Amino acid sequence: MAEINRRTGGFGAWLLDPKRRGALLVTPAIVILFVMNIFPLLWSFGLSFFNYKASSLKVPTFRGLSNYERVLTDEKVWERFQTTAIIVGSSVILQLIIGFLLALMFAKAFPMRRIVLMLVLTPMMLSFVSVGVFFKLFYEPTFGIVSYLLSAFTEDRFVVLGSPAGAIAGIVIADAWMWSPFVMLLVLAGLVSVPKYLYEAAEIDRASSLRRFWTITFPYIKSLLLLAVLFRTIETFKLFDIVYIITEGGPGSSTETIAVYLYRTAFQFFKTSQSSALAYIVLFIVVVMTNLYLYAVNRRAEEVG
Amino acid sequence: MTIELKNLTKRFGDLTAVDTVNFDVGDGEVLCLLGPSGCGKTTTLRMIAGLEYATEGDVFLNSKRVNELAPRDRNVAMSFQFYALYPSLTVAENLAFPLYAEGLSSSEIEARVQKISDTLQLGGILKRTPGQLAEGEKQRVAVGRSIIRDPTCFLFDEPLSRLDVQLREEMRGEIKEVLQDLSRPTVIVTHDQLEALTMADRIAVMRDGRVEQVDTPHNVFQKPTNLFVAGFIGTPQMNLVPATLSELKGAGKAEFAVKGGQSMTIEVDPRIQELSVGTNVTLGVRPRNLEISQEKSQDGLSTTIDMVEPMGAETLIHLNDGHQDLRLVTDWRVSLSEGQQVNTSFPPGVTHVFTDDEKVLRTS
Amino acid sequence: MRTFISGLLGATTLAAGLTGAPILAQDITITMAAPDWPPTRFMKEYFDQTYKSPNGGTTTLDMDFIPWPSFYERVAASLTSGEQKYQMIVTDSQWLGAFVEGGYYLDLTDKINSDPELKAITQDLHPALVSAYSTYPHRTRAQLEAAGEVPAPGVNYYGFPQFPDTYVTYYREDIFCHEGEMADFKAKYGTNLPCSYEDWQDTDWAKWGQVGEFFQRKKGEMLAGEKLADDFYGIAFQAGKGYDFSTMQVNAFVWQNGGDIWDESKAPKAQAEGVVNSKAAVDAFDQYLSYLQYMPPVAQTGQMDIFVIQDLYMQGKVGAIIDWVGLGEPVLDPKSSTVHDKSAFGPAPGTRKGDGSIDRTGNIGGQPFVLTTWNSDAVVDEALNVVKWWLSPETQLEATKNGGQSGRMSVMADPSYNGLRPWNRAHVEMIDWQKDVWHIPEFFEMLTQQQEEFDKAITGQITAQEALDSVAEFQQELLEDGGYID
Amino acid sequence: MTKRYREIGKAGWSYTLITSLVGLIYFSPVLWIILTSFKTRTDALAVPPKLFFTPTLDNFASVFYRSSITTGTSQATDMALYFFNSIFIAGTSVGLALIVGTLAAYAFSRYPLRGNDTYLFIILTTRMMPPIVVIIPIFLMFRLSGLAGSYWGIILLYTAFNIPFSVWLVKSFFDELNPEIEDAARMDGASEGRVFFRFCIPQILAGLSATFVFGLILTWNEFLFALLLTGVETRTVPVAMARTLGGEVGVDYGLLAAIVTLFLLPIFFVTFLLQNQLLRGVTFGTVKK
Repeated sequence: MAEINRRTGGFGAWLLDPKRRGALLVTPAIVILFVMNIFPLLWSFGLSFFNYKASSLKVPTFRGLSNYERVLTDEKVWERFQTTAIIVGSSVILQLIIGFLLALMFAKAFPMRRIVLMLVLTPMMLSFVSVGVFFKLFYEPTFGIVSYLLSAFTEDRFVVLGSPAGAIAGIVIADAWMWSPFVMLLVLAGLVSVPKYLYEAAEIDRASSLRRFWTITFPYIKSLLLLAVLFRTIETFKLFDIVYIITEGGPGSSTETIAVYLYRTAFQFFKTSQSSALAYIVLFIVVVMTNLYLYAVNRRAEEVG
Repeated sequence: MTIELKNLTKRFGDLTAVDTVNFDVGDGEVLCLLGPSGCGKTTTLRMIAGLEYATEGDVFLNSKRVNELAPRDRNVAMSFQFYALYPSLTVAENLAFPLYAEGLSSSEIEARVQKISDTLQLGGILKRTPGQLAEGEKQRVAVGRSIIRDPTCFLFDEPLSRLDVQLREEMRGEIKEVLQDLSRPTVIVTHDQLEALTMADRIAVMRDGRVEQVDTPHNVFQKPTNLFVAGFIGTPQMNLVPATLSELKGAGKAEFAVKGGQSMTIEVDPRIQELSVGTNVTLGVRPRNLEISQEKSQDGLSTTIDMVEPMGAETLIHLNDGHQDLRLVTDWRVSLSEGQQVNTSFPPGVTHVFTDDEKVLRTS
Repeated sequence: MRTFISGLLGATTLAAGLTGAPILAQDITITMAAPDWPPTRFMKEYFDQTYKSPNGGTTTLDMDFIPWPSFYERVAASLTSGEQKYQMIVTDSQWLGAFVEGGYYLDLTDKINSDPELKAITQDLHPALVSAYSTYPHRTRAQLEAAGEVPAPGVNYYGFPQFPDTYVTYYREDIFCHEGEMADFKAKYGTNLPCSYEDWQDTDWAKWGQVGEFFQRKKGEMLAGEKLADDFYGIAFQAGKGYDFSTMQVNAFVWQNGGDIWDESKAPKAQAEGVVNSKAAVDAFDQYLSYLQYMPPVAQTGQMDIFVIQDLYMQGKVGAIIDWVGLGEPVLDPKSSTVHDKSAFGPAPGTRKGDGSIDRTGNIGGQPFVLTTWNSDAVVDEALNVVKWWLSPETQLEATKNGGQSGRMSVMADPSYNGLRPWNRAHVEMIDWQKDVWHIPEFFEMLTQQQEEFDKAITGQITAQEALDSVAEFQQELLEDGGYID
Repeated sequence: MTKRYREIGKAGWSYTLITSLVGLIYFSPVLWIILTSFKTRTDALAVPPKLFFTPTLDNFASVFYRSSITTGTSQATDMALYFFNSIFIAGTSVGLALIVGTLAAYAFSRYPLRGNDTYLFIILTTRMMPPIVVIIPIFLMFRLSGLAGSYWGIILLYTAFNIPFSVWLVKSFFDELNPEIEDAARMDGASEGRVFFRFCIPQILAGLSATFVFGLILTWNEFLFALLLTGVETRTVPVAMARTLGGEVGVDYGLLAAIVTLFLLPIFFVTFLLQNQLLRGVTFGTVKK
């Protein structure tokens, strides 16, 4: 752009004159986003007010808010929201704990640190599908490793996915194993930013490790932990592959999350309008979370400033 | 309580930051580590504190070898160059922080905090956090956090370096007064010689990891043991004139020839006799000791005035004889102007003689 | 009728690839959507090797192989998007309703009536297959046979069999024919351990339970004269939550016990309430559940699908399983199976009737293939030539040699047929007993709800009665809304 | 013997021992997958799990070649093409998103428009969308516009996925640069373009590479849209992977493991190279220098 400006002089200069430059720089991004995202969003939002079924040729009729009303009064939906909340809650908490401990471990500089760090970062690079498939194999009572390792203690084979609680645990462990390193990265960035002389002062003041953590380390990573919570909650809310592959929502419907239910209504029952309505309710919840997320980011900026 | 360093050395790979340092600090004594940046003074301090461990040599606190001990086991109080105040705690909490380790009851802690905040006038800002304090206030809280304790010794790393001149003046007095009634050895690291001269009972001048001289402020000023200490201490800087001994005239008298042909006979330390004629030496004389004589005199050089720098009560005059420069400080009332011919004279007993190994010739 | 949905995310898709080039008089390209596995890969390879178009031009069969787990998504997405990419589609029999009413599958009734060769082929197809794979609205086999002529008047025909599939018994010949085990079994139960094919023809569910109980062996115990390195189980059949992995087996029990599912061929009169959860149906489902206790522990997870029991059998953990013929090949492959030389195949067990005979009614599997509605006449005619080529006896026999099956009664009756694959004899015997589950567009909703309820029963969260009551109630309401029950 | 006091923040080899033990335990599932890629099906499912086995390369071979049913000769599966597609599509889309995102970020940071924050918020919301919501409309849009099955279709879609992060991350880096440097450059007569390319960009190269790695990790395994919107020639590896999940046998663990192992190498290599930047990039630049 700059080169153009120099050569064309007139037109280029007009284009790049400060008042319009901001808008000009933003346009390519906005155009791609609009074409790819916003149009489909509006299309399906409109859809949620009709009773369109993708598989039938009947002309869709306007249904107003009845789709939303139907979804909100559907007791199955609330049951799925509850399951999703349990899975999201336990997974995020587990990710926080593991991520935090890993970050503490990596906070020190030690030989071969980069290699060990790579070992921990690899799970994030796998596809949800492959993690789901292999963890299901690990949990399998006959072939899996878990039951083999536990066979010393349990009289007969330990069936991880046999009970609703076990199934939820299976999903949470797989998801947490994959994404705890992300939380670790966030916390590690916080730990690395703590000035070293503060720790030296604490050593001089003979502070106990707990007091040292509470006074120096924690303030620096507090809002980063919050960022991790919000970010992982939003991503885990959309969790589909791991749940569908490991338990398919079973046993019964005890691990059927909103994403799985959304998939079924949209692509197995072809209730397109109803699934759009449900999807927008999910979107609304996610948008509320995004605001919390932004609020945390701003508070973080002031605090450290 | 005492601090003793025996052949203390610190190497970072093949760089020797501190090279066989030896000195002791008695109870209640204040010793300043003075030297240009990178001379190893802070590293030495950190080795006393235990934040760095010695490559060779030993640190004794209260005649107990502490090399292996972590800072927390040495019970030293240290204030840092950047104050190292805990950003999330208020001033009161910062002051109280070191006392938790001493197992005091909360009421005792409160009392101690109150006492320190009175002595350092922190009353108004006890509730604020470090982010809301001015430099001076931060500095006082940092000092307060050290002296509130009952440590084995006090260590200060450039306590005043971040203050403006006027505030520095004020704080120097305050700290000196506070340190007086604490019967603990204190080591202060600084690169500001004025700070060292005013606050220290003794000063250790350091260069490239070695201690050049440990002595009272007076002696370090008046009797520098080598060329470096002489040049480093005192502003404006001492005149250092390279010369060759041309004739010995008995007792302390001797004639020296300088670059450019002039020569002068001055009275120096009697040990000049030990030198043979023709050896090169460096003559050192403080600008305030150099005098102006009316007519050409035997014990000085004739020069012309290069530049005149009025400094308020005194005036600094830059002189030049075409080959070397001299600095002379006179009373402000003496009227002199550039280009004027001036004859200098080196009064007896003020000129130091440094041999070519930079050592001073002096009958101790 | 056994697409496997591993539930990879997916909705309508748009597989590009149809070149818009104008079709010359003679050269025709037929794009066919097909699941990616041996029976369809054979069809493509054999087509390239042997097919000669009767109209002289060169016909290319462009087969878009789609992995089984995402097959339904890709096909459903392609159809509902109006992409009109495929001329022929290998489809599941239950999708007929959804995609016929969607206006995507071509009604071939007139073509069959007007083409004697096609008519002859249709007459030679096993009536159970015609009923399940071709008719929509669905007509049962009995109704077709009652009509007396083929094609039956007033019935619409859509598909031809690409791969007929039934479930048979895979069993460990070395264990079931071991003297020691046979003697112990006879001593304990007074009946003999089913060793030969004929023994399995005489095996009912009671003996199936006994085999299950008899072969529960812990690691270290003896089995057929050898010390066991791992736990061993006698029996297993499908009890999974995915796709149709419990409905297929439960239907067999229900039909054999005199019960029934909602009968779409008698809509709108047939009811769901009272039929689906009749006493006969509930007892049948209880019987199904009762055998789970003898099966490998994975049954408790409610995810013991057709692939899990195949693996358990191939790794030598289970004595006998009831599984689709289509999954037979890997069992004979030494690289993937430890029992490739110790396996034999028999008919699936059934319910013993008053007269001592065994009722083996079961649910048909496999896939028909259909034509789509947006093809020019030239393409339709050429596609029908391909159908004739596929259903010709030579092709059918060659297919059966390579892991396929034939739907033609004459080919099945060929003396060499049973020898082509070790399970052919059992398959041919089972074909006669086949019925199919619903075909109406609401198929998926009914199946998913039923699978979820069955899964709760399998994992012991609810009883058989509660499960079937909730299925009946759901279907009654759904079918009344859809106008299938008045 | 008193504890040999270590300098704060540093640790020696004994510490490495502990951390590598924890690292290996965390890495063990991946290690198991890599091991499985060298196993036959029986070895993969063997009980007790086999650590020592005769490795076979069949799985890696069958990633690229498959024997025909009738003749047994091996035909090439176009997996090599799919690998190229994955690298090309992910690389181009993340790169494009970075370029476009950086320009927008510069505008948001240096020339804030009225309601700057609302634009940023809207951009971020598009990323927070559950993908299921937009499948059908995007699908129809692609069909109407002929983008279906083309490289450009899927690339533009992935670019749209990556723009929100690129804009957010890069804006935070620009915010942290102190504007005086740019003003100084302007004083010396540098044109806007020179200021941008010669002064701003070089200072945030670390952040840009972090954003690139971050985007790559998120795009590399995308399955849903790749399954639905890529044609036979433009298909990516995650879609081809689905073949191993069911067919005549259940999950072909060996083959899946082989594909996963091969598919892990490019992203592992890039992340290893840009590891330090990733640390900084991931915190949205909220950590002050």
